[in-house]
Amino acid sequence: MAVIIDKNTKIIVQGFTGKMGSFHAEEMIKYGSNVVGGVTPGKGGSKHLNLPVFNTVKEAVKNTGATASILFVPPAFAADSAMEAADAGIKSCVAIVDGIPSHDMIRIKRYMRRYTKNEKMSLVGPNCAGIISPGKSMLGIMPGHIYKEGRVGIISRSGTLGYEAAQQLKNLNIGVSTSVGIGGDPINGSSFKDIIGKFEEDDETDAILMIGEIGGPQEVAAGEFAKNNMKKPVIAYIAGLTAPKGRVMGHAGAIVSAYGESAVEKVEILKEYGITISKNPSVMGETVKNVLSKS
Amino acid sequence: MAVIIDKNTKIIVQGFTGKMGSFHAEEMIKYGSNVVGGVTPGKGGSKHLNLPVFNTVKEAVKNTGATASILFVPPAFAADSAMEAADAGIKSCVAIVDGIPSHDMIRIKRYMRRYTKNEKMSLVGPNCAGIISPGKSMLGIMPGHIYKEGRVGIISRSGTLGYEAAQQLKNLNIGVSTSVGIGGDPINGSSFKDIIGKFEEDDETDAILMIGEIGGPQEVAAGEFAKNNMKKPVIAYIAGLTAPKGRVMGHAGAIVSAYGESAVEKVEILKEYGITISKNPSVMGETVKNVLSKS
Amino acid sequence: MDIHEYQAKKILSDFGVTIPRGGIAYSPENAENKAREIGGNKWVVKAQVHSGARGKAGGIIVCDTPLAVAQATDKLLGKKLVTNQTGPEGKIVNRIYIEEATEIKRELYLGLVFDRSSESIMVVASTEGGMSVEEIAKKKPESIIRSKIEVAVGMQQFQAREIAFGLGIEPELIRRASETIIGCYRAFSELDATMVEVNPLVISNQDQILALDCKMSFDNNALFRRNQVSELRDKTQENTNEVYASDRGLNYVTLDGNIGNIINGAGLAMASMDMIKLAGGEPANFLDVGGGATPEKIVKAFKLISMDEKVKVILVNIFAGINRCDWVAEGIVQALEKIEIKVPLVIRLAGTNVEKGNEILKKSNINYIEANTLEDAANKAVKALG
Amino acid sequence: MDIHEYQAKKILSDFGVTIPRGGIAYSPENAENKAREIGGNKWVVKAQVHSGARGKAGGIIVCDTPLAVAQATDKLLGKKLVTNQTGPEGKIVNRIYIEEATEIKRELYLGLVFDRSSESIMVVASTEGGMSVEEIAKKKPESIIRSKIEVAVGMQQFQAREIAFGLGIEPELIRRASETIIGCYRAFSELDATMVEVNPLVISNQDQILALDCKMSFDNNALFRRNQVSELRDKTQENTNEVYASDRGLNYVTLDGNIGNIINGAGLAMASMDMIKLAGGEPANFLDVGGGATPEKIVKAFKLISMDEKVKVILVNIFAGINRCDWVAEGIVQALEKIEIKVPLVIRLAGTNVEKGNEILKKSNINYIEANTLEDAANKAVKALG
Repeated sequence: MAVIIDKNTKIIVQGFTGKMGSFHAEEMIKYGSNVVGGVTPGKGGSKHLNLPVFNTVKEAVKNTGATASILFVPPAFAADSAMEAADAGIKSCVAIVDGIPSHDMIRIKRYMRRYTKNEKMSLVGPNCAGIISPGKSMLGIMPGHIYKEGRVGIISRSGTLGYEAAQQLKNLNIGVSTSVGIGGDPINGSSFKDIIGKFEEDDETDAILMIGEIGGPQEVAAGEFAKNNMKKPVIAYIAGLTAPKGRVMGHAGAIVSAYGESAVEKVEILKEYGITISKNPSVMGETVKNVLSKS
Repeated sequence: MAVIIDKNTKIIVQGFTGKMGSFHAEEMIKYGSNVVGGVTPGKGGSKHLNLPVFNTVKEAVKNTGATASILFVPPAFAADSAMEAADAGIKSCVAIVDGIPSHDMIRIKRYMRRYTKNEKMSLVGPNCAGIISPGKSMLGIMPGHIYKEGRVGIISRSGTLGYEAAQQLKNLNIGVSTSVGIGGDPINGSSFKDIIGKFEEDDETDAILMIGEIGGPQEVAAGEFAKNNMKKPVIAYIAGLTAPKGRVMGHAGAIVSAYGESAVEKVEILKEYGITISKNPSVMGETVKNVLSKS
Repeated sequence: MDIHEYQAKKILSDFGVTIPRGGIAYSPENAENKAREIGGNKWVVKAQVHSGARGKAGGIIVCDTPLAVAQATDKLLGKKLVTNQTGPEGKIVNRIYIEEATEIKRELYLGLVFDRSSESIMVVASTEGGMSVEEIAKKKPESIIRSKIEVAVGMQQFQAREIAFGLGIEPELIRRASETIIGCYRAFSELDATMVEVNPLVISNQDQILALDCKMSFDNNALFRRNQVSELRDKTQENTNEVYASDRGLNYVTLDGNIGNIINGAGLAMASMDMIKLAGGEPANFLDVGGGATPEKIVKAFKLISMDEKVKVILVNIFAGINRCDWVAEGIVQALEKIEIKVPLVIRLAGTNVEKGNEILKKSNINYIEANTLEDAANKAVKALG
Repeated sequence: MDIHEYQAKKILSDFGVTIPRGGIAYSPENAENKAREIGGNKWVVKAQVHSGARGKAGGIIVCDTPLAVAQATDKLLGKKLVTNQTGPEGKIVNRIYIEEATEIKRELYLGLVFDRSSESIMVVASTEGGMSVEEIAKKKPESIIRSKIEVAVGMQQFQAREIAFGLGIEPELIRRASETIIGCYRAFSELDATMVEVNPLVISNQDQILALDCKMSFDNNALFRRNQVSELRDKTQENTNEVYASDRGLNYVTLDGNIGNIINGAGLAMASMDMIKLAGGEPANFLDVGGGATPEKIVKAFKLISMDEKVKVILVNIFAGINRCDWVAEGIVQALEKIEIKVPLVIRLAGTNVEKGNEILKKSNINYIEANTLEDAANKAVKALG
């Protein structure tokens, strides 16, 4: 199976009957994702897009056997919805929503400590494009057609820069096993390190492209993990060479506030960990191609 | 080495210069425990009982290499002191103090989740007599002389009933490897199950006497653990056959509020798990003796 | 520590739970005025005692006129209310709560307790309000919803919502129901409660969600930081001897038998009681003087036991640790100089300096029976009953 | 969102932090009266702008008479204060804070931030108050104390005590220092702050522990639930264009170069700026119109860029996903019908329906340079500068 989701993964949509939820649920279904229903408190028992609507995630899981969910709820309610998913036994949850308070993200993390490692839900996002395993399933909002099926794993903080990479790969006839958007917020559900470890264990992935940016310790932590625990090649690009210090660059998480958080410093450190650097965003595809041809 | 503490374990006393702290520190030193100093905020830099006093546990650990501590602080400050010990790298902490609010105990447990399994301090108590490994070290307030050195492990919620058992064993010429008082509160730092697992792994223990009482799920949880994971024989006595339902019997934790919490029910369940029951508190020693003679 | 219904209602109301309009009354005139103040044409007069099941015991009276309210108050005030929870001695009614009557559509159960297994707070709810939770557990166990709250982050909306949907509450009322449940959780969590029970929680004909009856208990260990809760203590609702004991640092519980106990340590006390039972006797009390068993506490314990007329034999069982038996023995001798004991006395000492202790007792002019083991002590106590 | 010193002080004071007596003034007369109200014989007149390092920039004046306070206020009010943090354009002084002067024994540093590694709140303290934390980190790194707070239970006394002892505070003041530190933590935690900085935190000659200067920033994502904080926003302290942008849902940061950018997605925007730099150019701004890049946002983005006089070339780079390039192209065409662009325009479209999008642009009467890749776009933009 692919990383996190595959063709059979049963998906529910939280915030199903809202505008965003409806739109993207339809897109996912068109792509072939196995969407089995959704949750909108108070609308339980009705049908939407020909699928059952439930009042709670627990009910939805009980009735559909869903193991994955995607959140389209307003930021103020997102933390609650993520915890609800975790408590209902959902294994993978994607939070697309932008604008969740940082204190809420920290609260989600503390909440999740109640579960053992095996019980624990993997949360991807917030403020992300989601997950796609091309040709299998899409648990996200990306344009599915730009992803070719293949054997490169992508992890990206940015949505559109992830698309750019997928397009560059496709233009070079290189496909993607799974692409995971981890999101641009200071604290995410899953870090680069969390996801890169899954790719290392994935039979269907040969190499991993990590698309980072300024701010935070995540890229470096993943680099260290790769050096110590991984055999597959890792290629990285870090956006924000021109970003001034102390300013937030669009993503709440894209702000340099400590040593090792600027693009130049991250590149230096990743190189030391043996990671191949894509020297500019225009050659992400080519850099991956070169690495693949050598291995 | 014995369970939790041995002859070399370096011990600090939190609340060192207070009346209780001073008295029991002296008793421990007399018994042979390796007390290396203590903590009283604001008295750092002075000496007490010829040992150094520190302002914080971190300083004490840094300067003495202590790995165990015992708390003699008022109940209102006990949770704070336990967390301080955990954060300073103390491995074993005994909280003698009676009267810690239950909400504080829960808070300690949530706090401890920040540590990995290996980093995590083992907290024994509160409202307990502490730990003694006869002939090696005493991290508690028990009368050391009633414990004979030997190979039976004791775990008890009650202090004096634990003494009673040690005395019965001594009268039969049976010694104790370690005796752990886990305390009479509804939520303790270490449960029967936590400690019984340590005895199973201990080379110096042949059998375990578990002295339980009415209230709470702990004895049954330990019994289930023993059935599934232990080879050493376990003997149990459950106090409170005559206790009425819904009344607190001295210990805040000694109250029957659900099925399986009365003494009769606990005995039934433990028997099913293959545990030998001491049919009354007068024959705890004899029951252990019989079990030992068979194995 | 328990508090009265009206006090619990006031607290929950401060946390956003809706309660029927009502007020406390200390006299019939007072009650009549309250009824007029509250308005409407139907009132409930509720005896305030620390006990459930007051309705069956006649402690709750529905009235149609303010005059009837006054009469009902007159009837209840000063009365001893005997419920299936108070024991035969009952509890005195000193305060009356007058409340507007509620037209009830549905009765639900809502309770919060500590869950010792998960070391968290558990919410228990059921569609079968009005019955005790034990009754519900027996008769309609499938109606019970349980939710374990993660105290690291507090109760979440989704948990309240799950409970509300689980109770079959209509979509329009889910939000209000969730606020009510979370209000109860916050009261539990922020005031160091050990129990919050709203039973019944009702949905009125006007679609209000109301706490119609409620109970709260608090952690005695946390009262030092909850002054406002401590002030709600009503000692008239507690057993006189138990109040006497707890004010003196003794752990005391009255029981039905006739062998009085003075023991150090709760576990040893329970064990001694077990031995008495095995020997064919019945303990008159549980009395733990604390691990230390200081002479002062022993004196107080003798005083306490001597106040209990049903005691026909006294059994003292002390395992001396850091304190020593000689010291304990001296305490006993002192106590018996001050307090005259008219029933047989069995004393068992054990632990540090036991010989010295027994010697002191023997040399004194105390009239007592010496025992050596737990079993010996119990047997001698039962035998001494005659 | 940033707030003024005096606002932060008010907040911290509500959480139990002691601050010098002071008041806000909007005019010299006002200031003089405030000084008399405060009393004493020495005052500090402090320009309220969203910037540190105000002292070196002349924004803080010590006065010996109320008249001098009025004069200092007159001097500062309406002035643009240029510090090493404001950029050359400076920040306007609209509010003056008058404070009693403090006799300082020791100056300490206290800061609270998110720690992204441990996903918790970190307290940073140093004995070297008065310097910026970056300076301290360079000059006296060994003086820095760090403490990671476990948010599941909040800051504990022991952590505050460790910091206080670590700062060498005398035993008698430890308790007050701990209360101050915990007060700052609670303000951070309970108000959704992202930064609290008290610098310096001083010990006065009278052994008071005082927040002499402080800064707070808040999480914009949480303002919806912090009305009282939202009300403290002072837009006069923010870059006009950035305010314009954020009010319209655009992410915009002004930079020093001359190539204006309109891009969808923050990562792609940073990447495009990187390409411009590599091609030898300098971006005039960061502008993310959001992943969706709706036509409305594109119109607003063109308006915004056209307000920036330093822009000599505009580069549009849109990767269309769920939205389609044809839709985006129509948005661009519409925008350019409304807004006159006088500088060269480079457009790169990619993603869904890219051919259709390029066709629409070509068929329109827009004057633009087409680019196909990121690199191509950056090169053409730099070349267009001439």
